[in-house]
Amino acid sequence: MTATWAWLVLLFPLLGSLTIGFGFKVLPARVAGLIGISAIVAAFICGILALIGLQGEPSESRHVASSLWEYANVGGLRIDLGIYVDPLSIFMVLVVTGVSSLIHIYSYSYMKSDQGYHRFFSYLNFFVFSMLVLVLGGNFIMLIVGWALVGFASYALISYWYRRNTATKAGMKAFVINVVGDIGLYIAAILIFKNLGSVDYGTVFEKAPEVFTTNEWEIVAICLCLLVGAFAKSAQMPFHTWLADAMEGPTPVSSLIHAATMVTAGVYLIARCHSLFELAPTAADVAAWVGLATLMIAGTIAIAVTDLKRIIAYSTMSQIGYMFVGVGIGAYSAGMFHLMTHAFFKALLFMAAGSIISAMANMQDIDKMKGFRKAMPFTAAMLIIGALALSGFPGTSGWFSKDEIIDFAHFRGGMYDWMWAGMLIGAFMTAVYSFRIIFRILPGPACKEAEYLEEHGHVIHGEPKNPATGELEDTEVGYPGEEHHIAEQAGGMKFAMSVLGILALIGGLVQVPGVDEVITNFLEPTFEDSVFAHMHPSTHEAWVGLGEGALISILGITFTWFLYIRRPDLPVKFRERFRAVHALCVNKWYGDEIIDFLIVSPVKAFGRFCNRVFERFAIDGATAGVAGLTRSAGAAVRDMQSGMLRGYAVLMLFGILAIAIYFLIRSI
Amino acid sequence: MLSSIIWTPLVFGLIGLLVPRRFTAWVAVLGAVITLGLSIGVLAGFDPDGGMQYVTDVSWIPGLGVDYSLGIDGVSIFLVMLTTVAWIPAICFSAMRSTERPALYYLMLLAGETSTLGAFLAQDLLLFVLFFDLMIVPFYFLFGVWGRDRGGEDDHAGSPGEGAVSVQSATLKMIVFTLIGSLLMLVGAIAAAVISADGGELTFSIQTIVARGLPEGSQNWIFWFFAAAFLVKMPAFPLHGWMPDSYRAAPLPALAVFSAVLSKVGAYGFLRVVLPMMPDASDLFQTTMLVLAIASIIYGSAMAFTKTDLRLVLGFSSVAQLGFITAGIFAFDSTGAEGAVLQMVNHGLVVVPAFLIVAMIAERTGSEELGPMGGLAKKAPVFAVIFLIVSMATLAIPASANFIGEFYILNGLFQVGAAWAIVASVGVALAAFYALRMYQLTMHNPLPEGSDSREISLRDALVLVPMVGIVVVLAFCPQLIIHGSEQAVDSSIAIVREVAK
Amino acid sequence: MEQIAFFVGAIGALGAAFAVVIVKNPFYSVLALVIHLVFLAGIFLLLMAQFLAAALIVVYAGAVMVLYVFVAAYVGGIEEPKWDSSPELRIVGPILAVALFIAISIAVLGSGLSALGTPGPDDVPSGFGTPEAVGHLMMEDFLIAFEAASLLLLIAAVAAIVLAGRRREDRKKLPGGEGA
Amino acid sequence: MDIEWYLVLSALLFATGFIGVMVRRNPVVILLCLELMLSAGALALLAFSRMLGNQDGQVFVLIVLVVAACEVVVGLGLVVAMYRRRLPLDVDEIKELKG
Repeated sequence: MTATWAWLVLLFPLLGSLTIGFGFKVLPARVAGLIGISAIVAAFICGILALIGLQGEPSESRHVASSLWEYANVGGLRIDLGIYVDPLSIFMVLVVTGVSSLIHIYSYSYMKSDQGYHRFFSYLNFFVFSMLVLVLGGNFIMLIVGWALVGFASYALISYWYRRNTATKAGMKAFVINVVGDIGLYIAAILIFKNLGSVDYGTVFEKAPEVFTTNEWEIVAICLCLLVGAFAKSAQMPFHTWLADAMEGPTPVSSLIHAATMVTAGVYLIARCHSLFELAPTAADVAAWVGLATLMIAGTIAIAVTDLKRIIAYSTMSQIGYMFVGVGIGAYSAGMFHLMTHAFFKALLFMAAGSIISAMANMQDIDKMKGFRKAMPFTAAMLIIGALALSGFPGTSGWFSKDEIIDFAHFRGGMYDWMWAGMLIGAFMTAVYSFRIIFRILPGPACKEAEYLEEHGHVIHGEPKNPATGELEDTEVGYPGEEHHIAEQAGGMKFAMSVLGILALIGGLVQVPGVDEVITNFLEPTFEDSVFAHMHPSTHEAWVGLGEGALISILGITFTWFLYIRRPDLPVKFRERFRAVHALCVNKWYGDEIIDFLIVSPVKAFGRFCNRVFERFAIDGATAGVAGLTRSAGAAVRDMQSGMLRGYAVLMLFGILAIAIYFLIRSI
Repeated sequence: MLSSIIWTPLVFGLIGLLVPRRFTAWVAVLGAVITLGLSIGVLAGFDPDGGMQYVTDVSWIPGLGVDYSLGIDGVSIFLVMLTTVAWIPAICFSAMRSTERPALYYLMLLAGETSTLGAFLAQDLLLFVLFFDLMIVPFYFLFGVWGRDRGGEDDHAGSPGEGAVSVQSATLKMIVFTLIGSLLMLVGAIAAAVISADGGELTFSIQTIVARGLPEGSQNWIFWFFAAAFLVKMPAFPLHGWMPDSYRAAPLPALAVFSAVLSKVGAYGFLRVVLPMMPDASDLFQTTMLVLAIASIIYGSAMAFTKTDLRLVLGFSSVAQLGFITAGIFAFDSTGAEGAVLQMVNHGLVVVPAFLIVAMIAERTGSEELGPMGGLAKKAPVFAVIFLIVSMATLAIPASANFIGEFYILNGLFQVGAAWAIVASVGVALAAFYALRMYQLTMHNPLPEGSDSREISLRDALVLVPMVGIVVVLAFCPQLIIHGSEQAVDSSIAIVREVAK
Repeated sequence: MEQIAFFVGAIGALGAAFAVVIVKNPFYSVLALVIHLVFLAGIFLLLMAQFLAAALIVVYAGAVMVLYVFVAAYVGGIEEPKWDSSPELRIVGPILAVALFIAISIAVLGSGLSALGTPGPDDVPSGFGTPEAVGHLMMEDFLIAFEAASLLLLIAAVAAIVLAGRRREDRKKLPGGEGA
Repeated sequence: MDIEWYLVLSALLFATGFIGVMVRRNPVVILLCLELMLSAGALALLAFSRMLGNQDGQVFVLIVLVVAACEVVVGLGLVVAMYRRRLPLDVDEIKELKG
């Protein structure tokens, strides 16, 4: 029964996507939106039913594999169209469908005036379907399928406003980087098949400890290849450059795909393959260190940039860095816990940002925003809740989840103490950049857009401009419409944000050290084979950790307050003084340029070389050479063709004689 | 049964000469549809574990041991299906537009189908060579007569960015390259028959020659004679010199089937003739062939993303795809070879709609050059979605059958050596780039002046949608093809695997 | 008696043949060929080919050679120019011809056919070589070849008219020219 | 008289004719030399016919004569045409057919 519910979880979003897609000419826009929402809500309900079914099983057999048909099978490499349901996948299903439902409701209002309403919901439902394939897939090939389909959906939604050159470029970048990640997974799957003879989760995880010894190079290679995929999808170093550009997509997309769900797939992957990673501690350490590097670097960038959505995007990278550290060092349930709370507060932050951006007539620069506190009280409240949860303010969900990871690093000690220190610094930066947003946007005298909203009760009409380049927009096609909606006025948005706001505030209470450990207990069947399964910091240590986190967070918020409210001249001075550092951060540590220099330029140069030099000289040259050879051979024979009749007679005689002599000699 | 499949198209082509002008095209469509029906009939009665089936064997030139011998097995059946399927959209697409000298045009197209089917079905080496050579004749005329000069001074439509091409020189290049290959293959075929007979009764039957075997020394040179013909036909790097010009000059419907099906004859030849007949040489030259294949992948992909002419993008992407197929075959692994067969069918199914879409794009923008295009999706969502599906299948996105093919090929390559698979997978990443670039630069971005964004017409949709439908169905169940061909593929590579051990 | 006749015929035929090749004036060459044909007809008789001997004299030496005479007279007795573009042929040609002769002789004499050394069987059927016998063969066994040959002759006649006949545009250009 | 003699005579006549073809440049004379070679061939045929006591050879000779006549007709037609066009009657000068 559980499997049936799980299949239904997959079916509804697919059906929704197809119905909207095929019916785009027939269905009224409202109906399409409602179909989209109900498909996801239905999937969420099926997810809950599957959860109930699964919880009915005894703890040691709490996993179900189910297969529809044989997808492909050659030479022992058998691939089933199958799913694998266990607490981990159900956890992900619930997070994905739950957050998606809210974001669909939000989009229903937010995208109201958009010209591609059907397309948007069709893509969005398709994304949810793909994401569910990713988390439910029963073998590595299904994982790859889901992995690539979410990449595709992400591409389609990033370049959703396809008349913008910037959007299409960003989509391309995201897609290609993700394909590189896919290739990592291909090779990992091939290696797994070669060594273990199967790609099914059940068989693989069971046989891996028998086949591999710890840190054998092959298992390390497998894990590193998996990590390539994970890094690419989760925008970790050095594959991080696409995520900021992905903000070209509509805000609900950023909220759903590029914050709450898809980008956390890498974390899910490591958690799913934890039994492989525990056989390759080196690879697990790589994951953790890369996560740490990303969280710190992304933090510095988030402090420097001024584009509202990009600040949140870098904060996403940074938070995923925490999750990577978590699952890298063995704090699986903590990592998954942070994944969940992050989905709540990050989706909330993006939604609030979307509301503000529409009020700004699609402007995203925080330098131009000011004084929205009075104009948009609801949005302001939600923004503050999001920022508090993000910075780990005591009591909020982020406080519990983030500090659980940080604490676990300290608990493992040794080399991991360095990570602990790094993560504390990161936490401080988190507080700084989240409240930088708050203190720049909300207080102070209202900017003209906020004033207009306050006076007229609706948002200002701006020139249709591309927020990234400032170019005037082509309004005829794929145009977002005269106005987006703001949370103050649209019921759907208000509802979605309220729910998320509540969850961001109290969502952490499900996992309070020493009180209730719902997540850990729920996920236990999945992670029980882990060596870290029964290693926990004691309740006392955990509370000490939470105390440290609270301190850092409050310090950070106070520091930011001092910087932006008390002495607003200081940031400018800092910027002047440390021009180089600021340039480094604003330019994203030159990640784009480095990739461009190391990979894109050489490939392009190779292409040019092929085209201009090789093709022209070697291939055409060879062709011309063959032609020339034929021609000169022709010329040689042509000279014999003198037109001299008597010459021909002589030649003929030579021929006759040669043949005659040949036969005469043979007859001897 | 197989004879009727082979000759039906030609018969209808000839009937087309007799009927009034306005019916010619529809007679051709009817012929192609009947051929498809016949091949479906064969497929329905096909037994995946039955080896060679529907065998026809009539003595033809008894003095030389040449038989009119036909047969079908798990590999050829799907290629025959691909052929009969692929020709229908090409002919329908032409039928909906006016063509000069229609009777001759459709006769040539259908003659091309006849000879291609003959090559896939022939079980006699000389018959195979004959059909292989005959294939090029109708296409020579199709390209030469209905093609046109491109990229001249005032030729905005012909992508001047890629330089000028004249029909004569393009077709001449093609015919010279192909003929050199074919003649070498003819010599190789005769040599194979004579040497394997070893003074005994001369026969060209492929099965008999395989059973008799060839001495190792002779295998080595006969191998290259065959390989030359097949590599040129594919085309593979560095024998693709004829491809860019011919592709640019050719009429698109003919080019669609040419690129989709004829290139597969080369790969099919490796699987049917070269591996079983020359196992020692295949084993000896495995590394060389793999290097060529990988070079095709990398080079084709690199060219595909620098070219601005849509036809060339597709053409070089074919070079890369055929590189994958060759690599899969020469991995001597059942997953690799099966992946190659799957990929042959997939690539054929994708290329036909791709070229027809190029034709439709050219009708809208008046150009086939990527630079000045864009924004066509504006009023044509259905058209854009069809193209999107085709592009995604081209780049072998997981969940398409192309992905399964590519994955199996990579897996096969990995069994030979990890480095092969890793280098080949670079091609996967590059494919993502060029396929998406092609889609984006035509469908997305602002719509330039003078371009006409217009929804696909119902008739064109009727041509494209079934093809796309097949691609989608296969995406859900590639096992359909794998199951049917597995046994035949295994027996094709069985001998060479023995040797390789 | 037979030998004498052969040698006379052979020497005459050969001598006339050399004359054809050597004589400068084509008109004399034609006459030499007529003489050659007469001697050859004699040798034909020795080989019991009475009908062919007659045909050779009547059709060949008579009709065909008249044609040659007409043409030679029409185009005039043109002397060959002194300058020869490839004088080496004057030496190479005869040497090659001698080599050819030797090759043919070796081929014929070395073939090991025992009948070569005999004058041929005596018991030839009665009427060997008579018009009646040849006519029977021609009309019975070789009818198709005969018809083909006659067709060829017809075609050749038409071809000659087309080739030698004056073209219309020539006629227009040269209205006063010689009639065709 | 043995058949050998006839055959050798035929070979001699053939070689003589060939010399003429190679050495002479007047088309009329070359045609005459071709006649010589044909008659040599006819002689050989007759000799074999006599040797075998079979008259088929005689029919062949008759056909050869017909073919020779045709050749003469066409050849002389060419000569006349050349003369009409004021072309030099020298085969070395008539070489427009060169490659």
